Amino acid sequence: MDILRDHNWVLSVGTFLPLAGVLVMLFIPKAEEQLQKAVALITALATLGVGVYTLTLFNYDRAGEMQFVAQTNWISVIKSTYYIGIDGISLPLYILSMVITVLVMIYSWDHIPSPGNPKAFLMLMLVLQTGMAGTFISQDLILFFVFFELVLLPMYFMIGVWGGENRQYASLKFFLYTMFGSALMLVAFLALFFKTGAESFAIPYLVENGGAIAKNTQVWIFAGMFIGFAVKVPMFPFHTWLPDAHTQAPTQGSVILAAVLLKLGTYGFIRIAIPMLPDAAMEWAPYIGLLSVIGIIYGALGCLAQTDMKRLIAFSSVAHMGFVMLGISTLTSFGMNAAVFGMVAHGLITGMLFFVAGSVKERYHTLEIARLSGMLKQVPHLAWILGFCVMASLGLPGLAGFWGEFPAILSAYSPMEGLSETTFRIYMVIAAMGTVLAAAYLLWLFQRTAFGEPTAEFGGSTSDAHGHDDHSDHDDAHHSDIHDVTIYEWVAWTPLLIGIVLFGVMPNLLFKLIDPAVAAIVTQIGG
Amino acid sequence: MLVNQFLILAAVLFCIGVYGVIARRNAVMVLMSIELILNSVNINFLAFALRNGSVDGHVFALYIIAVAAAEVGVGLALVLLVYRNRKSIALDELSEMKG
Amino acid sequence: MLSTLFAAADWAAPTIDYHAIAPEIIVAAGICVVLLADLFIADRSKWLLSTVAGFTLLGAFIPVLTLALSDGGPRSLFDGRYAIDDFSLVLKGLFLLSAYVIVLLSTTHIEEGDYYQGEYWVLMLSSILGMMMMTSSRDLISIFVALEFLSIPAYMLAAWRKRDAKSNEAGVKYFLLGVFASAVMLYGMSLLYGVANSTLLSDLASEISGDLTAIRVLAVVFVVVGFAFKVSAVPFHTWAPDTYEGAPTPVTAFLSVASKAAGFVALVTVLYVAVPGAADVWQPLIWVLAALTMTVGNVMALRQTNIVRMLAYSSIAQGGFILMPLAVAAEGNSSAAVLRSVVTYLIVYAATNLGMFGIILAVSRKTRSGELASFGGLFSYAPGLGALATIFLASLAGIPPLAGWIGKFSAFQAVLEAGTTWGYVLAVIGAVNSVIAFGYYGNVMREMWMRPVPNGDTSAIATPAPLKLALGITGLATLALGILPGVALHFGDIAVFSSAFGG
Amino acid sequence: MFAEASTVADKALSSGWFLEHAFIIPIIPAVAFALIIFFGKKLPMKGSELGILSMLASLVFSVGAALQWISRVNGAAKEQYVEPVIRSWTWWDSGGFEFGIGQHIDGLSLTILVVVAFISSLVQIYSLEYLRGDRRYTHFFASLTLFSAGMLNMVVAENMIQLILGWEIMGLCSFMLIGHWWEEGANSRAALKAFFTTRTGDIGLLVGTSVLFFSANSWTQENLGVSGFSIRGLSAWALTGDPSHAAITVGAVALFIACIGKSGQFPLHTWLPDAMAGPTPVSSLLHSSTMVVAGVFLVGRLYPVFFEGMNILGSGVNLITVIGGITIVVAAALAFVQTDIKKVLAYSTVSQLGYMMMGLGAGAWLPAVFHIFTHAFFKACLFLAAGSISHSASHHSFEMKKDMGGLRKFMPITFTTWVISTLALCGVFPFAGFFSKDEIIDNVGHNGYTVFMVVGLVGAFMTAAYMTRATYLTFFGEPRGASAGESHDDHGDAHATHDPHDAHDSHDAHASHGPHESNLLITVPLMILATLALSAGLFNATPFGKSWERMAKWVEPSSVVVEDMARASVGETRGAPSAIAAEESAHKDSVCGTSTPATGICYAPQLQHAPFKWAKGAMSVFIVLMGMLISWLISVQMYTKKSGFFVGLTSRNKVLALGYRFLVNKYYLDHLYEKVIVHGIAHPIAKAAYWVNQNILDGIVNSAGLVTRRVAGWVYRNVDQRVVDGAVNGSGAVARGTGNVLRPVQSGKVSQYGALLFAAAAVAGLVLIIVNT
Repeated sequence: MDILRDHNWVLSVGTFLPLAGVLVMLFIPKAEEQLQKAVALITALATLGVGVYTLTLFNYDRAGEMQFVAQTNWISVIKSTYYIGIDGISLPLYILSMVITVLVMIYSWDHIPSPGNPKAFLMLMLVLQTGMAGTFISQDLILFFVFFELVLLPMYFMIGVWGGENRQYASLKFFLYTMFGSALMLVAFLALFFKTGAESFAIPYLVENGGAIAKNTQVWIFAGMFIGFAVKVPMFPFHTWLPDAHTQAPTQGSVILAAVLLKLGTYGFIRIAIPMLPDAAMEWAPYIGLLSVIGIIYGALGCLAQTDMKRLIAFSSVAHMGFVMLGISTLTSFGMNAAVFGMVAHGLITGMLFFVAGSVKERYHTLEIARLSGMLKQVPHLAWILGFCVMASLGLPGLAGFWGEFPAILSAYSPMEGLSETTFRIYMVIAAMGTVLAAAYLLWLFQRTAFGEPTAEFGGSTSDAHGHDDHSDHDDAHHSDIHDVTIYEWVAWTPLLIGIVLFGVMPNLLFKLIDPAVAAIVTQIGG
Repeated sequence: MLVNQFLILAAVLFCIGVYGVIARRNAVMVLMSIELILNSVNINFLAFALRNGSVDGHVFALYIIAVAAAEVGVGLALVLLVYRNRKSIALDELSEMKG
Repeated sequence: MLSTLFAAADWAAPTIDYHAIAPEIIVAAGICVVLLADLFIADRSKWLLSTVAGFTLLGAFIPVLTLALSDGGPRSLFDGRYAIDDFSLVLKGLFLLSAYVIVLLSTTHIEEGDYYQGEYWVLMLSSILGMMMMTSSRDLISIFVALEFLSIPAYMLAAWRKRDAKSNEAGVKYFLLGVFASAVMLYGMSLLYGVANSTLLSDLASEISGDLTAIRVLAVVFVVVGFAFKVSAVPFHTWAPDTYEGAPTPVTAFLSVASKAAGFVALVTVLYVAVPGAADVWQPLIWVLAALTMTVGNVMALRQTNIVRMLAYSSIAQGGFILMPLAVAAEGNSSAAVLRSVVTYLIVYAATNLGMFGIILAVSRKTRSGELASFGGLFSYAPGLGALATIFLASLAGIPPLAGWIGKFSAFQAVLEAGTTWGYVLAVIGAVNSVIAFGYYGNVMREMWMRPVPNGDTSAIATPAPLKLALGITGLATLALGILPGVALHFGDIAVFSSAFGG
Repeated sequence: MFAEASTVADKALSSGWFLEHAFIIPIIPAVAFALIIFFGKKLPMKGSELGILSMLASLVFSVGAALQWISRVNGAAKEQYVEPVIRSWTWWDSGGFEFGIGQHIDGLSLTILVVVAFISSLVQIYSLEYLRGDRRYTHFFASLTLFSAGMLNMVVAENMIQLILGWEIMGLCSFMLIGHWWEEGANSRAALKAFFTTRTGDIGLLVGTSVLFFSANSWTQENLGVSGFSIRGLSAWALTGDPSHAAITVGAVALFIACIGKSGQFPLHTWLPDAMAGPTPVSSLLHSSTMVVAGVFLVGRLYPVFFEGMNILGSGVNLITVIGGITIVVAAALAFVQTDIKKVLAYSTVSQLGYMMMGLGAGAWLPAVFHIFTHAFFKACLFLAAGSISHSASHHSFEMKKDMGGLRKFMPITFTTWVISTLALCGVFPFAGFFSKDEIIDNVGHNGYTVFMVVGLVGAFMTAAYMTRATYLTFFGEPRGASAGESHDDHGDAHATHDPHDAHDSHDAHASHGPHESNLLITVPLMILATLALSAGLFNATPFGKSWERMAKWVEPSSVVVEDMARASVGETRGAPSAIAAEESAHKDSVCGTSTPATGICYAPQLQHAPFKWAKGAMSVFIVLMGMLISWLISVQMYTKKSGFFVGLTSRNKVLALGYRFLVNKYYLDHLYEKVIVHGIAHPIAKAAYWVNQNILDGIVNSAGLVTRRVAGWVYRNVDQRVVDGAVNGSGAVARGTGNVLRPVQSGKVSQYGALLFAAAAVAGLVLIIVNT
């Protein structure tokens, strides 16, 4: 264990460094906007640096075990400790959160949404970062809960203050929804705590002893956790906050929301709910699977019904997280690997899609699919990036999306023994159909927005049907807003694009990491 | 023994007092009804003290009397205050704040 | 002749542990000083009085500390009728500190108002004294006296603004209902005395148990009702919103924090020390009260437009959360956890709520309005206040990592520790309510962050030094207790009765 | 003992660098693609050179590998099973399953590799001229290269995952290529349709792969040490592991659905004609050797699986043959009524793919593969010829009736190559088509699928007919429309599609002087392909005796039991009692596919070849010629009415009265043909078929999308927004509502407060008293 405890400061530093940045920014006057941005960016970069250092220190041969474990007293009265550690499941998500924050900071450099005030905006983002990172490293339920909740307020304000027209409704909805879930989740945590003899809130301990609880008690406790996490994921009946939140949130908010926040829920399932309550998991798995496939189809239908680009992408998240949850619901290590991979992939791809949507909005001042057309002519690079992400998102082999989607479907063919095979095979077929629908709405989106001639309102002059190669240039003359990808955007996006390709071509980069950790968890459920 | 009669008397007084508090609209009358209740309490204490032959009841009664006096003082002061401002002590009119 | 009489009663002067009651003595002295000084000090230097009051409270805090550190163990005076145990010390400390904050909040407000200042401080201090006595009372008589001692000055404080009709109304309502409630409570006490033939709580404990005759039940119910009124538990809460709205804001802060806390102290004392045997009576009663209080308080708060009134309902709802664990206090071994959670909750609630009232005072200095809309765009022109207000509201809503969450958490923990079905149900009700609550807390945040400034007046807010200090203290406490919840929980943990079941 | 016997008999197999490194073949174009994307625009030839070079390189590699394979085969003993050259590396592993990537090189894959690399190179060279000046010249070559990379990767694939990878990449590129001129809504819609239809089929691919994987994995791991994705493993498992019939059937059917989608088989063929919206070189590549062949290739690749799963040879009929047969006829009928030359070719492709499928379904594995081989050449040639016409003669119109005709004198090379390829396609001896197509028909009949043999012959007849018609319309008669140098405006639509993308210089050239022969970049590929269309048949010229059957020797895997391991399990035999079966199947010459050997492994099912009979050949050729002749006469009469000429002739010269009457009679005859046969029978049927096609099948495909969207809209509005979301917002309203209900309680009246207070106390007291005492 000592090996795993070496350098156990890195996690704490990586988690709380952003708060230091917040403190610094507190004392910088509001007017110094550039300085604010600089400090924020530097903080984020430093945090990422620590993250990379963690990567270098991480012992990949023992990815199945908790590493950099640190444990000190925190709330001794209620037997809760400051207990952190990281393993193959947490690591990718932990790093992902850091990367996303950095990219979002870069993007914010010239994209501070109205009503401005970068100071508050960036500070919130840093707090958010701490919350996200902390959630992934907590090894203590109470600590987990605190970090889990910590992300709420900043996101609430991000949506509510810097969001779109309907922001206040959306933000409140987002908040109440999540809070509802986490309140019941907390009750469930406590019940678990007492049912295991009120010894400790440490996750490993509870994983050890949770299985001993009587089955029907487990089912009830699981119900509480289920609601808490399912709201966050979001799973089918609890998803309605998502489209509103995403649509109204500023680009940066949507990106973080899609890339990391949604993962908190699925992560909770894998790390907490399922290993701690194996019997209940067995009971619930078919229903989780059912909700997942419903979500897959339902989300796809939702997408097809959308007229707003951003809202469409938001709904697609419902569908994609459906695949993730389907993988989890099989309770096999194969399925869970797929799920974790899916989380990362979805984080990269959908995050990227939201970036693009934001830039489109900034250029065209609308996301009405009907009004957009011929982007390939006016902003070729942007449109091609959109096309690329669309392809990735619909699960094209060779890009990251596929490795989350296909194995998940595959895994549904043979769920963990004890689960009804026929049920899950039906799920598999439905999910496979889901991939087609995904192709449908994504390509439909791409075809309508990127292909064709630019509409007249954005200077797509139909007069010169014979067209010239300098077409787009002479458009820019009329529409100064409509310009192609800027340098900031390139810098912010390239890493994501690279990641999508990299993990698509070499999925083992992740699977090697995830597999042992998942295996460790699956042994808990006797899989 | 006599205790029960005292208790019954106290109970009756208590009920009268409660009725007064609820039914009366005049602040002073309400105040007096409350005094009634307090006195019923005193009777209770004394009766029990008598039965149990312990001194605590007497002491308590004395305290209640003293405190009641203070309360009445404060109460009348407040009623006076209201009267000054509104030229009326009808409690129903004191419903500016509600909901 | 007297001496013979004394001899006959072989009366011995009780030995008084002056160290033990030093805090009370200091405060009493302070009262006299302020009272006298008020007569001789010229109007322009009346501010001295608040300073004196403040220092009195701080001074009284010193012996509390020394008592806490002295390893004499629990002390008791007047053969057990007045106990100085950890419970009382912790709460005395709490009362003194929150009173000090309230003094800070009041100072400017009172100075600027055109009413007598001396009385204000006298009344405030005496009410505090009553509360301190309450923490130590272990006898029906002393409890009663303490209760009246803290209540009567409060009635007058509520009606402080003499020429303001609202203030009068607040005072009268508070007074009449308060007295009525305490009368009912007294009736219950008389019955208790009748049954147990003693006013000493520990004696009651032995008597009130086993078979519960109607009279015992009635007695317990009436006593609980008396305190339920104090803690403004639904349906005995009706006075609270009106009084809070009408009373001067600092007084409201005082009522909603200190006097409510005193009510809980009394309630807990009686339940734990006097009638633990009657748990079958008061547990269901409190279960219902808690559920009602949380729910009604929240839903009523949702539709308020006056921020003070909204906070009144919010504090009612918070009271429901404090009550929640008491509904299972006697189940299994949960009593310790329940007591801990109550005290913890009182501590964090005091810090947070006082802070929020400080914000209201500061803002209303500019806007001269208690309407919710007056907070519009606060963050845009007073980011400091806005951020602080957000912290306080979030803490009230129980969002980590701010103090409020540990209060809610320990409440849930205690209620679940009992492991009874009713406990779980209550916990779920509480969980749902904690969500509803954010409805109106979030509403205020929305005003501050997302709504325009009313009539575009973005002139800065001048916050006087005492208010700044108060805000600083409470804000710091809110953050610290949230990030290191161990502190609050620790005090909650050590605050146990010297003589009680589970204690 | 048998094991020793076999090992003694077997010779060590030679190998070679190219064979061992065949996996590089797809990598080359993939890399080229990346280079083109990033640096293409800066290069002198806008990146096209990279594409062409990469294709030529992979062609060299493929040929090298092919030669080494041939020597490997020649080196092997008779009847020896020539192990494919398999290399595999772990790509990723998860949950105890390993996913490899590598190469599976044998006769089949090499055949396709060579063809693909070859055709792709030619097409790219051709495109140099054809797309000169196009705005997205570089993009075009990038997509084209990646497309080939995808196909090549699919062909070398060692396992299903890798195969799916290539499969999907092709789908993507087809989307990009068909939609190359996306300014036109029609093109982008066609692209969407193509991708979406094939993608629908891919459900089958995913499901089928999963099913097969989980049913086979344990067996393959245990017996061969490879995963259940491995093609070799699956083949062996299908023939040897006596799999559960349900599993393998489901798997095979699911996979076949994917093939239907990809290979444009009935009823998912409707995307193919629309795909003509793409530039001609794309159509040529897609329809000759790559995209649409993928489905056929998959069936051929996993033949044992389909063999067992579909019970090929086991029963008179199976899904594959049926689908294939229907496709042949339907597509041919449709081709008959097209006026767009590319659409004719498209439907003919569908029909030819039908032949391949039918062949595979009827156990004619080798002929089918051979047909892929030959078909690639002449179909590519035909498309390129069509392109050449539109490029140099008809101003980018493909309307035969409107814009072509009489072109043979303007563009002799195009004409010649077209005719050669047409003859090849029709299957006229000795052109390539004859050897392959006739083999299919022959073997189908020989294997007892008589009905389908007839279908095949009918198909042959129709093929001949519609190709002749197309040829006539294009090259004979008088020039019409654009070919006649008319102004462009009468077919502005064809313009709008194309004009913005061609450099104006080359375009104006047409305007100045009318139809002319295309330049070398176009004609040279045509000639090369024509040559092959003429000669490719000789690779497996069954008629000329065993020595000519090179394909059979090099490509077809021998179906012997390979004794490389001892298996305990004894499988049952179809029909015969199992004991005996086990007994005889233990012999080295035991029959794979018809029984499960007791020991050893089968990799390929036993298939017989029909002995070639000249009579049969002659008959089919005769049928074809009949078709041509009839169609020709009809065409003459239908499309160029010359009767006026005759009248004038007779009026000048009585000598020809006889001839005149003859002509007149003939005319009557033709009249009979035209009116009765064509308008009376052929046309209505074809028209009906076409109507069904456009309005029912295509309608279904198209309306599927529409319906889904409608449903989606409804669900979204009513379920999501009203029910689910409504519930949420409703709860909020309830909370507020409760507040209003409670409002009267807070009346502000002290007396009411007091009443409430005491009432509550009293009630509580009473209830608790009742409860507790």
